[in-house]
Amino acid sequence: MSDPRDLVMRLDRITKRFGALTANDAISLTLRRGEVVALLGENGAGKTTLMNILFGHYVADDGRVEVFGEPLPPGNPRAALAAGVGMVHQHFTLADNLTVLDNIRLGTESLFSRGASRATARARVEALSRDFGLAVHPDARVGSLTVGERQRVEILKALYRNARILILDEPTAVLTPQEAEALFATLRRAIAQGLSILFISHKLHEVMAIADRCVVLRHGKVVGEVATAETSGAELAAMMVGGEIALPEARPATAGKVLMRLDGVTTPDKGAAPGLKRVTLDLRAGEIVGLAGVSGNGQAALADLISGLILPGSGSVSMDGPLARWSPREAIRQGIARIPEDRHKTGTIADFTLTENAVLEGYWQTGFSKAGLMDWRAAESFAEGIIAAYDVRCPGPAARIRLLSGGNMQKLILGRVLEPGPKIILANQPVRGLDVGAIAYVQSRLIAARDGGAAVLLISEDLDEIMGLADVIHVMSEGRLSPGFARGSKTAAELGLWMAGQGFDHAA
Amino acid sequence: QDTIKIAGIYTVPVEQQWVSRIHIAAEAAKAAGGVDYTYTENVANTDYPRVMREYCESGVNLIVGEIFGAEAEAREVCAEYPDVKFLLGSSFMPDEAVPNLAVFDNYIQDASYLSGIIAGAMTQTGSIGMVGGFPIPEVNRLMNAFMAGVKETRPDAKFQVSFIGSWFDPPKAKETAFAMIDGGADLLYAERFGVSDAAKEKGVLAIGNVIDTQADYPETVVASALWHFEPTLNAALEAIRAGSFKADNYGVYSFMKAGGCSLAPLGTFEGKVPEAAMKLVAEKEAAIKDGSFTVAIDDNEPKSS
Amino acid sequence: MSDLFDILLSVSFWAAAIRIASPLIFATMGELICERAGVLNLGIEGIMVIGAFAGWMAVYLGAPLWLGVAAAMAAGMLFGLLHATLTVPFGLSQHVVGLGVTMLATSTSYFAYRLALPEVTSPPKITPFAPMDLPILSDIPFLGPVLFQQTALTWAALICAGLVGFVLFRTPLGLAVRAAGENPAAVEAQGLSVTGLRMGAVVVGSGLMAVGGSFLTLSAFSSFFFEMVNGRGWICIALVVFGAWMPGKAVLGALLFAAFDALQIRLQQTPLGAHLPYQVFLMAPYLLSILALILMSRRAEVPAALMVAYRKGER
Amino acid sequence: MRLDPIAAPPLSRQIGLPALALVATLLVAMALALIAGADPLATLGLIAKGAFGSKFAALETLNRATPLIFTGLAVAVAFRAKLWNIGAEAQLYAGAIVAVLLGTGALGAPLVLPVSALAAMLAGALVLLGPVVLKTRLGVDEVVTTLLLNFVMLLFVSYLLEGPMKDPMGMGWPKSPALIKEARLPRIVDGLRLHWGFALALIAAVAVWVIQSRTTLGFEMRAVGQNREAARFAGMPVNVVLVKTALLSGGLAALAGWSEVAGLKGHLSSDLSPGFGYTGIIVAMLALLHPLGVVLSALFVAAIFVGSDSMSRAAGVPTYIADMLLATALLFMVLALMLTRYRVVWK
Ligand SMILES: Nc1ncnc2c1ncn2[C@@H]1O[C@H](COP(=O)(O)OP(=O)(O)OP(=O)(O)O)[C@@H](O)[C@H]1O
Ligand SMILES: Nc1ncnc2c1ncn2[C@@H]1O[C@H](COP(=O)(O)OP(=O)(O)OP(=O)(O)O)[C@@H](O)[C@H]1O
Ligand SMILES: [Mg+2]
Ligand SMILES: [Mg+2]
Repeated sequence: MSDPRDLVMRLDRITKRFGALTANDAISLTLRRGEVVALLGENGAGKTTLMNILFGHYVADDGRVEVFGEPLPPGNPRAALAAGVGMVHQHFTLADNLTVLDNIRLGTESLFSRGASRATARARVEALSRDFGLAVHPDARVGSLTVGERQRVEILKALYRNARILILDEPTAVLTPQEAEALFATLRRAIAQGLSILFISHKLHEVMAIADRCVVLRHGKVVGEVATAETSGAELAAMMVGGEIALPEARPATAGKVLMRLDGVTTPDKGAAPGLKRVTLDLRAGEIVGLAGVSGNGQAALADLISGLILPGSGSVSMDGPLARWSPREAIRQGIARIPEDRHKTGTIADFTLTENAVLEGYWQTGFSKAGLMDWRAAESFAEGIIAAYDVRCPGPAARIRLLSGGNMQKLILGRVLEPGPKIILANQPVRGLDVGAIAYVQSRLIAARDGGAAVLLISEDLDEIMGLADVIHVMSEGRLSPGFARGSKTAAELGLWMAGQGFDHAA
Repeated sequence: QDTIKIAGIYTVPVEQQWVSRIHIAAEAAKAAGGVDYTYTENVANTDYPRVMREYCESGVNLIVGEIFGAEAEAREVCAEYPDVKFLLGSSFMPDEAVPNLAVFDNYIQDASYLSGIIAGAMTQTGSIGMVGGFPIPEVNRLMNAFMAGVKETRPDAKFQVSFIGSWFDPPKAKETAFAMIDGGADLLYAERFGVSDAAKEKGVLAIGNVIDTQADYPETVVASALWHFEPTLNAALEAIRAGSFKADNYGVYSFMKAGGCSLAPLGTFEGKVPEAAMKLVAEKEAAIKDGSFTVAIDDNEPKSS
Repeated sequence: MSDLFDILLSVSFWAAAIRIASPLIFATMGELICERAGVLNLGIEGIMVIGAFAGWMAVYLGAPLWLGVAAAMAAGMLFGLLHATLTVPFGLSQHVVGLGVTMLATSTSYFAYRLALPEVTSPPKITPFAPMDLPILSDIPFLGPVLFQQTALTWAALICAGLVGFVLFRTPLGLAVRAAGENPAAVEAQGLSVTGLRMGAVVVGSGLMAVGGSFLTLSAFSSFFFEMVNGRGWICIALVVFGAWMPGKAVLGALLFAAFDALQIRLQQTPLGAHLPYQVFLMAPYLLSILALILMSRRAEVPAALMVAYRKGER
Repeated sequence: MRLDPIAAPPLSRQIGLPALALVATLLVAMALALIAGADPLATLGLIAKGAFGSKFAALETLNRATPLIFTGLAVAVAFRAKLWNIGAEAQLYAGAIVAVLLGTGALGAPLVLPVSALAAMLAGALVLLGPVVLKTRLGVDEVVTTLLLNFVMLLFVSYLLEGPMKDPMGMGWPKSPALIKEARLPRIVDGLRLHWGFALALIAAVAVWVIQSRTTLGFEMRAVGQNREAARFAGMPVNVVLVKTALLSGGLAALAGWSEVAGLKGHLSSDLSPGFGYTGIIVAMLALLHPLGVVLSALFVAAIFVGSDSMSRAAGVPTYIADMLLATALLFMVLALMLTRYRVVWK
């Protein structure tokens, strides 16, 4: 184990500052042949920054990177690739309008050559797909792929270049549990072939399952390094946040009257994404309805419908009587709090300030504006209120929201939608990409809202999250909705069968 | 005697045919002595009054140029600088209230008419193509006189008329001329650069206008109606020297009588134009000069026939 | 109606269309390369002017015609380099830099022309490219004169379009350029230089635009005139969009536009011309382009990173 | 080379760099003068004199800035919402046409000025509305449609001036009849050309600033420009906002044409604008799309142009130097403004 020839990569006292902030503070780290190291830490701890330095996107202020004993020139992704480092970024780096094959070949051949024939390249990609279980069609447009498939393309990109070291930044954050399982299967094959893997994740059970060793960062410093076998999830979590985390505990609910009813609602399909197929669903005061299912099975349509973005094709939606008009604005007016799936693209405007983002959907209400004139003072004090009450860590309400970490962005959105005291809360993947501390915080807020009498619809691909939080669980498959199952009435395995599409025929 | 400082203000580059005649006359006056000449070209009409003022302030004695697109404002500037004389191309008449502004235009219909007589005699098909920039009076006037001349020798002549909507797009003028040749024209009236080139390439004839381009197209350009700005300018200079410059219409100095226009020498086409036509040209020229015949001035947009 | 058919069936009409299209094809290919790499090049109009000027000036000073084309290309590349430097590594607004380059290139051409030829009142001429009368080929009925009596520069335009298509879609370089216009981050993650690719594309594209401009002074006509480019550059911007960023379709678009133009010239002489003001005919190519754009719009795939500056290390 | 953002740029940088851009432009001016055989040292004084050297010169600079403020605002408003309106030139002419339609006797005082201004704005708005509806309904690229409409509009104006709108008393020259006295914007200083259109332009800039920073519409326009998807999700009527933006933008551009006709020319001709619509894009970008900045950048552009144009005559240099210097100043200035916020790091 301690044979120095095994050492494939060594980061030595890497330091990176962004203005006054030290994102990486003298971080040292090693990776051995065939080893899987997990890099853990809160949102904003400096994990991605470190990986970006290693790969050459950023230039460190201090420190050096060695790969296979050779120092890596700073700021040069080309050199990193040549040295056998492959990286799958937290936000994928694929060109949507190009094919899978083109994305993989990009940059692998001399620019001023004719290039290898398409057939040769394609054969190689197909062989790699087979060997590593990365099924994806080489001629498909990347834009038409699911998230899981895109990730396979990213990994293929690295393998195609014979990467010996694979860096994965939050690879499972956007994957379904099934896709994550498949990813791990792939990674195990890769390890067997001698690859070394450095990966970042907030999901501690995954870390426990696959990593050999864990390195924990806090505020840019290494605060701990342990062999996985010698630790536990709870211990890791404590190390990350520097203290114990109070996990939310869900008390049984007392459901009240129906606040929203979907009755036989059907919506049109949107490209590959199925619409709703005669869905009937009640949302009751004081109850969390959990919606489980593999992503891309109609959850988006349901969320869009409740958000006001689309109208039912047939069937009816009612809240205290049938809905006359339906639009995002109307949904807000009716007291629906909407936490969107993608906080970066849909939930916030990156270059707007926290204040502006705080009133993004309520600016037209009296209080924030009068006769078309904005009352910015009121808006700012609203934002300040959220910052204080929801513990949003930020430089202040005038900062651009781009500067916030995902968790803090999510807290602002939470405050924005919960402060008006909504009747219904639509929470679509509310904790995706957040660290354990932030997850616990968001979940406890949702439970508090339920206890205050709100109806909550929680959409998640994480079965553990659903089973832990929801009072009633529905499963979605190909746009169809299962009957509601009371908390604890179904095991994970049973729900998994529903998610695979079994049981619907009898129910219908 | 003091030198007279002339400033030219042109809204187009001095390569534009119309302006080039003024520019050449001014350069000639300068070369002849007693005159100083500077100019500024490509002045937008929006800026024209400002440029006039700047020159006035700089102490010039005479401003020449064109105010077709800035009449009202330009006249205001003239009124404000009574000591500076203005000789400007304009569609309007002189105004006693602005005694220091005299106007002119290229009234060369006489020469155009004569060139038309030759054209009528030279066309075989009787189909004539005419490519213009914009249908403005200066252009229309010459085209109409030319057409009247053609009718003298070829009463059944047909005309194809097109405007390309630009002063400076020879490729486009050339394409338009090509289309007319396709349409049967065997003689082109070259109001724009580019037309003679098309004629040359396709081996048909052309009649020049305002300037003489036969040297560039010896086999193509039969005759040209030339404008000479010298009489106009010289008359103005004399009036200034004599202290008698006043609101006046200098348009007449472009007439053939005054030597303001002429038919270019036939040059390479000497002897190739039918005798009868040349005789008619000589007759008409004499009649124009002695005043027994006047070519009608018609500023309306000519139409294809 | 029969007039229209006569025109559409005539050799000279189609020959004219190809002739009118030639400068547009060069410049459209140039713009297409820039936009494929993610840079909108509004310098095109001015770069065509400098191309028209530089090409003509070189020949006027005694260079052979092809050297004139090369001079045009070099001048275009120089202004392309200016555009690229400001928009790519510095990431300045592509709108403002493009218009600035147009203004600079245009005024530089005029300024230089006036300094070089201060005394001239009738622009001097050079001997331009002559139509290539290829034996046998030119004698093919209809197609012969339409295709084989064009100048060598027209042929160069068609070959250039083919070459651009080949490089963009069949070589690693083309793939990299296209990727730079789709997602610069993906390009960098694969170890390529976004800056290098984009700058290269803009420089080469600008060179082609300038060659398009030189077509006007070296083939379509024989002297340099101020304002002779007359909005052709802007048309090429439209043609790129019309062609959905595909070289083949863009060439078709250029031919279509040129055919409209050749058609309107001819229609003016039909009885229709007597009834409608000439401006209606001059408008037709623009209006029909808009119409065609509306019909095509749904299928176009805009390069995703077009007009998006990429600064390394910034998210 | 890498650019590092500067969190709080020091004042020295914010003033120093633009000043440096100006100095660099003047150096170019001297070099060009030298090439053209003029005295390089004299050029600097001549530029300043031409732009500000007298009351007349200063007012001429303001005068030339007036339409640029309007078109600059038009572009700034549209670009803020990521509506790429390259068609301010066409909208300008639409406004000019209306100024003539209503100003030649159709309406009398006191109605004519306000009514024709509003009608002009409406006309400009309608010209932009077409491309915007095509964009929102059919996804047709507005860069191209607005650009092409400039050519169409210019030909349309040419048709009007040679046809139905031709001045019967114009001696055949293609221009419109003159506006009646009541339809003219009065001059600010007797005898000099500056007119109340300039004051109107300043008012428009302040109004746009208030709209953008203080109103819900301004908030919506910015949101739609930054992130259309998030704006839609937040309940903003995205297409309605785009249409409103188009109305405002087209209306402002139209005011440029309207004020040139009503304030300066008194009639319409097809050379009313030497590209004010296109220069407006430059003005707007130079101002970083800030409405008050538009005023400054319009003055800057006007001063450089008027100053160097005047210098070209005094120094005997080809007049095209004015555009060269304007372009140079512009490129230096955008670069300098960017570098006030970023530091160049060579590695
Ligand atoms: N480009 C940048 N410019 C300025 N500051 C940055 C930049 N990138 C990162 N930072 C700062 O560095 C800190 C660490 O960011 P990093 O992306 O490494 O966090 P992370 O650990 O990957 O977080 P997460 O778990 O949310 O992915 C952030 O809090 C941020 O303030
Ligand atoms: N341009 C930037 N300037 C300063 N900080 C930045 C910038 N871009 C990103 N960051 C910082 O980098 C960190 C990571 O950014 P990233 O986009 O990965 O978000 P995240 O926290 O991982 O959120 P999510 O998990 O939702 O994607 C954030 O904490 C943010 O503060
Ligand atoms: Mg990260
Ligand atoms: Mg994250």
